[in-house]
Amino acid sequence: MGRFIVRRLALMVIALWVVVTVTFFLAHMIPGGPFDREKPVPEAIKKNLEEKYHLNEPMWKQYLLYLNDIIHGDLGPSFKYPDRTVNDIIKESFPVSAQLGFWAVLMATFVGISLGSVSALHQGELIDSFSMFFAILFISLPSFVIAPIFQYIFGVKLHWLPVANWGSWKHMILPALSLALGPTAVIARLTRASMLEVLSNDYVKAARARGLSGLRVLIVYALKNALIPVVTYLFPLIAAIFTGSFVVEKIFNIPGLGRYYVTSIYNRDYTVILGVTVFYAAFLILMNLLADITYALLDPRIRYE
Amino acid sequence: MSKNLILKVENLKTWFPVTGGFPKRVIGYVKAVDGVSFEVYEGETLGIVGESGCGKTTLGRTIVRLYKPTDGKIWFKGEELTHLSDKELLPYRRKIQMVFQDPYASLNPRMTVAEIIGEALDIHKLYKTREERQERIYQLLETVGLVREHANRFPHEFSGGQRQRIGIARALAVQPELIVLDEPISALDVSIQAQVVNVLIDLQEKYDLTYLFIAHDLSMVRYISDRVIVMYLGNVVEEAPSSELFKKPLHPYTEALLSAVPIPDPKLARQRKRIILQGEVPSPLNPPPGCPFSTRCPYAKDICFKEKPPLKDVGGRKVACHFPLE
Amino acid sequence: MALLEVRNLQTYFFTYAGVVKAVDGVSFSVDRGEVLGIVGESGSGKSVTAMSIMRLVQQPGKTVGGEIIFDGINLLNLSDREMNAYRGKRIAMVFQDPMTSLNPTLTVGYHMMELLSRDPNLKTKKDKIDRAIELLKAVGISEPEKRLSQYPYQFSGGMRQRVMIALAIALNPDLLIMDEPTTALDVTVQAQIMELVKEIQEKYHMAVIFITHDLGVIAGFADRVMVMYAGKKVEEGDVYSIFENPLHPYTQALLSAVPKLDMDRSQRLYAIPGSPPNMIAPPPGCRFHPRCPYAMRICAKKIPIAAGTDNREVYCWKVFKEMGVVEGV
Amino acid sequence: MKKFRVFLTLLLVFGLIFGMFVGCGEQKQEQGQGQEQGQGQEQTEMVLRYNLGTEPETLDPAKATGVPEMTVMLHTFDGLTRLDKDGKPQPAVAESWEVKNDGKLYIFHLRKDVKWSDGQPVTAHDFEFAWKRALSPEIASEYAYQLYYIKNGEKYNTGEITDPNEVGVKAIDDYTLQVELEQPAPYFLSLVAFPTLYPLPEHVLKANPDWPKGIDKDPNLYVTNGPFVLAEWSHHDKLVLKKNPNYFDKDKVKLDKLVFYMVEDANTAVQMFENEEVDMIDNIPTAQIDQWKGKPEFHIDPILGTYYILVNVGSDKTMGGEKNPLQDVRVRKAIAMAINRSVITDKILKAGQQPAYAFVPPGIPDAEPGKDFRQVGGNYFSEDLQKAKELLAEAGYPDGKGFPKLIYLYNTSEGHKKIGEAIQSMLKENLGIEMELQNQEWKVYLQSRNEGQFDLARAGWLGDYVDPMTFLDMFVSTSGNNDTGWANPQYDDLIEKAKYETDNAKRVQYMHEAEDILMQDMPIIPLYFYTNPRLVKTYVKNYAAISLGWVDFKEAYIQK
Amino acid sequence: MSMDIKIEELKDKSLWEPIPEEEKMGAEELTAPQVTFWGDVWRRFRKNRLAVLGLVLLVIILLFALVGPLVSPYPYDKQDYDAILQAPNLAHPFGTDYVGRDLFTRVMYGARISLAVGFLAAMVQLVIGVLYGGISGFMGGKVDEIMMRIVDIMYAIPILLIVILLMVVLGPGLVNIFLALGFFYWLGMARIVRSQILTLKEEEFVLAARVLGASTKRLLLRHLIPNAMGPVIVTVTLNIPNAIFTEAFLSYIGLGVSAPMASLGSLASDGVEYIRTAPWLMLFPALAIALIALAFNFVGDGLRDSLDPRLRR
Repeated sequence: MGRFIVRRLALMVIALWVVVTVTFFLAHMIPGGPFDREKPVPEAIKKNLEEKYHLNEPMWKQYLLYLNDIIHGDLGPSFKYPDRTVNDIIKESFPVSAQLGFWAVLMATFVGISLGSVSALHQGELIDSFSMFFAILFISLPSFVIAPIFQYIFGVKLHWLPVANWGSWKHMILPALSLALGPTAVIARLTRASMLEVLSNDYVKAARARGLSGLRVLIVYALKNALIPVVTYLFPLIAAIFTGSFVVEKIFNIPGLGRYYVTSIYNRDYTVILGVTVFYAAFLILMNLLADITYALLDPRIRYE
Repeated sequence: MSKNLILKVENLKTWFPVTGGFPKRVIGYVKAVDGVSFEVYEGETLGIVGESGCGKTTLGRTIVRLYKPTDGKIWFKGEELTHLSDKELLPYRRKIQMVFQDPYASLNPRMTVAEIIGEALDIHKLYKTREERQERIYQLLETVGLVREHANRFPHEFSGGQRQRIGIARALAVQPELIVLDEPISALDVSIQAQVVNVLIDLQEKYDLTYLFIAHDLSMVRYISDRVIVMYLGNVVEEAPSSELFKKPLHPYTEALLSAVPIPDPKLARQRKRIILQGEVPSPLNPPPGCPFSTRCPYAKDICFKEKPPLKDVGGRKVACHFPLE
Repeated sequence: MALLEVRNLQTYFFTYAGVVKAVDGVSFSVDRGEVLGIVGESGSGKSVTAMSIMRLVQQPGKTVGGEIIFDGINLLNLSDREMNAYRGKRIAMVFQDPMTSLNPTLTVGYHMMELLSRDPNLKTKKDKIDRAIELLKAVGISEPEKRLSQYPYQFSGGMRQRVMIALAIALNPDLLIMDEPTTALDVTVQAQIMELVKEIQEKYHMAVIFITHDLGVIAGFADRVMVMYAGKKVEEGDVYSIFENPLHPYTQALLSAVPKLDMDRSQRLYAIPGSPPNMIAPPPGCRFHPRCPYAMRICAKKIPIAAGTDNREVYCWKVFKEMGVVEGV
Repeated sequence: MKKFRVFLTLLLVFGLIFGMFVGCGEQKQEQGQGQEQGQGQEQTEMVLRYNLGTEPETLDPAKATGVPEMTVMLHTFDGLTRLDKDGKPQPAVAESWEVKNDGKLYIFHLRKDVKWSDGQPVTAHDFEFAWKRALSPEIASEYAYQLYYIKNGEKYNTGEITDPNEVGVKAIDDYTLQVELEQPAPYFLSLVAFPTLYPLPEHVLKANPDWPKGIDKDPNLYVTNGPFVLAEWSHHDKLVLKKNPNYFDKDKVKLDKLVFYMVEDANTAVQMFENEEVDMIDNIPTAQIDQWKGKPEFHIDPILGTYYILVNVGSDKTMGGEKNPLQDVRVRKAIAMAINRSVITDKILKAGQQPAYAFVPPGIPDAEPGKDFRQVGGNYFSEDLQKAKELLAEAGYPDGKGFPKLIYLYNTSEGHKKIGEAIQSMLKENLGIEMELQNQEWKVYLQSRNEGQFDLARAGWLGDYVDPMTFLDMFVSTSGNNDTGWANPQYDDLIEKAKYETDNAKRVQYMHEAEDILMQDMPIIPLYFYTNPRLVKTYVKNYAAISLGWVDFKEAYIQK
Repeated sequence: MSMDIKIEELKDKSLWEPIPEEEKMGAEELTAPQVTFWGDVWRRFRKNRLAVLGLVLLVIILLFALVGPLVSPYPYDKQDYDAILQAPNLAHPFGTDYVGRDLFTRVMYGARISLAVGFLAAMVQLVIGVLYGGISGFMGGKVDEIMMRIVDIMYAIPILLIVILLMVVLGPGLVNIFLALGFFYWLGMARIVRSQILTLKEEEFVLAARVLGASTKRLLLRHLIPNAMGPVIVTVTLNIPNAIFTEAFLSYIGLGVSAPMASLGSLASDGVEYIRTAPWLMLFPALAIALIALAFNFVGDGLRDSLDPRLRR
């Protein structure tokens, strides 16, 4: 296991390097630069700016400078927000996205597993079709459609919840709900499939043949084993959701990390593009690693090495 | 029985590397076949028995060169096969064929019976016209007791026994001389096993085929084979003509194996004294240093744990034991 | 009174392709301390019979008719909760594949403790552990203390089957159903397990239903044998007479399809022609008749009625005819 | 069992980690609730909530460039002058000034009661310091060119001279600032109202050269001299200003708090407005204007801006590679006349925009007091389909026959797309001209425009200051903004003359003549003049909407 | 039971005559009725309510998308300034948009574009993924190891971010969407195909072909790939709505197809701001997306169930 983790961490370093390199050159390939505006900045000023941010250096040198910074944990200053560093931006916005994501994942897990289990236990019956219909319906509407509808219904029409912004728990409900819908459906389907597989196993039959109560068989034998793939799906999901969603954060005006995905690209804010991507990639790899470790913890048959 | 040598296997080893660690490297070998030698003569049936994990299937697959041997030699009619490339092997693929264990897995579910059998003809270009090809397929089907109407059906429409006969027809299509039968009946119901066995015996007589019959079912092996090889943990522990082996096993493992075979006779079964082996088969990754069977042998002495006994001649038979049974 | 009496059991599977009458009107009984062997090939309905007794037939299967009287009570009338009190405690079952019969994510100890907590005599945790160790010892598992904290994957197939047997006998059931418990095992391991089962059966004087497709396995073990074909019972009798004097052509065929010790290749095995029937549309009359060398016209028209003497029951028109019940034929 | 416990432990650990996040959130939550309570108690606290629309990039006056930054700093700073709601400069920190030397020398007399929010007095040195800082190459201010009017400003900024003392700004004493210009600049008094020319607290910046870094964590670091001071800045969320007790003019300031939200999604903003979560928003989606028209909350405020089509006359070939018919002025005029502007303004945009038949928008005073530049200049052409067809035929393309397919470039946005689609359909229908729409992401679009990679391109221009020059000097041949490839020496000459003319009447006349030429040659086709539709709660009073795009809440108040 | 048989009935002598061999049901009678592999899948599929619903939906949607714009009286880009923002009515069943275009035609046209995006992105991933996974699984050993490490590393790349980047670099447009999506979306497919091939490689029918001397090409094309198609098809089916969604997201952030071309995603995101004044502008395109996603998901789930090897035999 230890060796396995070391190997994965080594792979992670390579992967991060690839991510940095690809993103770096892609970002610099986009036409336009961070200081292009409709009212063009005079050449001299542009020169000052480029000198300040080393943009006048040859590309390979910028790349090496950046690699050097990133090795020292410095993601650089933002071009767009000159008084903030990328480290600051991530430090401030990630906890917001993560907090929102936490509730979304919690919601998705709870509802998803319930729907999936009910569906699997009643395979082929009406309630199965019904649950799956709704589960799939959840992933069938883009969030940029669902979110404004939620705002309209629960905010403008019913006045139950604030339309947008960040602050109290009330502000969290709608965005968390919008975020949770997709994963709910995925978890529901995953649970159903894995539950069906587990239920067809002999050990479930054997447990019932030993006269264990239905609930006990369901929880200790069926659900617990069926959840192994679900738990391992949760980690990449956490990576995706905790780092924020552009659409939901934009629509609900949430000061999270997700907003920077698109805006930093539009702003040609190279350091933010890279910083956000690298952070996301590192988080994703870490979560994948955690997923594998959890897998091994939950399923004694899996031993790495 | 003619005494023409058709296949000779010498000190054959097939090891599978096990990788691990960081960085990844080979940390050991599963010694599935670990130094096996034997000879097969034209027209005979050589049975290979042993329990799961003894390496008999690997041995069969190595002989048809599905696996590349780690060491040792395989001669087919005087030609050494282990060093041949896939291309060079092609002519020998016609001569040595194989029938597989699982009738459900050994036929491509997406192909019709005609396509399955025809494939063999296609690969070796054994026909001139389409009609000839079609005729060959019908003929082969009838040879194994099926009818030509079956040609355009898919495998899953057939029962296990019928499928196994399709598998045999496929092997026969290239007119082989030697067929490796890898547990061809163990997945079949009792009532069906006899169908397949009868077909096999008929074909052998008709086409003068040589069989390598791999099985764990001793009674069937005894019935069908001329000679039998007993394998344990990648090694041959005993080799003898079928009748003699079953009458009087020389190796303690053979003895235990025979005594474990169920007898469909209540009286005999209740009278019989069984030798119940203790313990488990050791891992082929870490075989015992001495005799492979030493860990479970009821008669094991000191030397058995230290020294691996060679397969030696004992009155026209061969046994690998320091203290063969009298 | 018999411990278990199954009357006219009918368990059907309602599949998308049609109704599969997996068990179609089977009756038999088992006495206390008796070993009943049920023999049949795949698809004969023997496993479904066992699952029907346990009331564990799964969707789309359903027991649609008959009675299962266990110790005077019709199990089919019990609620799920009441049935649970029988399972494991009064009727235990061992499954075919030991590799999949234990929950891979639970230790062997957990399996045992969970079951033993239903035993009112075991009050403390220590009692239970002691009993679990005792049971593992009884089934021939060495170092039981250490084994308790291990996971199923750390056990070989034979060892797992021993664990399954330990679980089955843990609550001293009256009836033990073994569904092909040795099929997935090697011969030497099979011998070990059969030895163990015999020992345990004698020691606890349990009734055992032993299901197998291999007549050889039960020859030395069963008291009585029931042969099934295509969802129906074709023959039943005590073990000696079945093996010495099989009456039903199918039983005869089964026995002669296996090479005898003194046979060589000059004598051909008897091969039953054809394949087992399609269970959605089984042949009318006697289900074996398309493959039967003695088939008569009546065999294709009427389902055979029971023929035979005291301890013998055969469902075959040929036997019926030979008994001379109907005059003039 | 053991593993199950491990699983539970794992869950617990995760729970704890998340608990930490939640903990962080709860702190914020309390603050949020505090505010909500504040809103409830109108008597004690007067709060106004306005949607800024986006996160300010920086609150460093030297570096800020956009309207959102402008809006915030307008409330935290006072410059020498402050623009009134008509965009005219009024005394602020400077109580009076003298203009000498043909408009090349300004002497500002500063008020003596102006204090920084930390209590220190605001002096002329603070201005001198701030301006030189903005010009220094190390700061790399994008708007440094606002200071190029000052003597040696440009040279210092570009590194031609290195001694800041040569720059023509000097504090004569604590309360007198002398500014020397390169050339006369008639709108210099407006310019000093802009952020780049705000004073900065020298004593604070000397101690903290990285200023304003860190003001988001400690708002007190943001030492300013305006009506409000920074109270909270939560990025991409909200920015709160509170009344500055040290402000010299504090009696006029009624609001206790000013909350700026950064809701980018226009639709969300409207829904928030309806749900009483914000008091004032700009940028109402055109889709929702109908719904608000006629309601008291709906305001159409003026804004100095023109929406027009850039015509690529510089290239001989179209984007399709054929001979460029747009080089023919008749074709340009035909296109200009064939577009039905009222369809665009009334049916698509609906926010009271005026069809444009000239380039400089209304709202800029002409030489004669009380007259508008646009009014005096009048329209240059009218929509005339018949004439358009004739012109096109004259140019050799009767009914659009033989006319190559044009590429119409726009930056990706709903509004531009709609207009593009409408023009596409109108040109096809009216003139038989085929046009392909091509959208590009903003900065790609800027680059394409700059490189002449278009046939027609949408463009818009918002004035930087209230003078026709902010529009007209774009199209001199040397301008970086002139992407049309059009060059007219006469035009260049007129603009040059207007820039140095000190007599306002003459100056305006030059500019009228320049616009005549621009519209004669038509390298650009004006479409409409912008407006600024806003939703404002009726209880919001006395705010000043400035036609340069921002709102001044200095004297605003709430009356329910 | 047979107990009600009367002895009298049995007295008919003809009943007791042996059945001649030729009259017996053929001993080699096939036990299963003749069905092809896909026929069998179809039978199973048909039993799944949602799957059939999905299939019917899909056929209807395809019909509308392909034929609809051709027979509609309004071209998809025809503007009518006298019919701006009309609510659904007889002339315009889905209403009209902000420049008076018929929304019904536009939705049908948009569905065509969206489906094209879905199908083509799926095709790209099908080709790359199947090839990559197939080669990796078939070659095994070092090649497999390296190829899979590459996939592992690519998995760590935040795909959506890179797709956005790529779209900005390439510029908007249908073809670029295919490229950007196809470039990354094959990873999952490659893994699936590889694991399929790895299992299949050890299947006896493949071994049998190898023993016969089948060439690599024959092994791959006749044995391995056809048998790996089940999960591949399921994955493709489920990925089509994913691609459609990604395109919708790209449209939302302004990187989708160019005007006046419209995808369902761009129609819906254009409609979002009309949620209050002309809700049909968002509703109908969104509904169409939902229906397509539902249909594909149902069909995919149904296929997965009916292709499941555990349910076969």
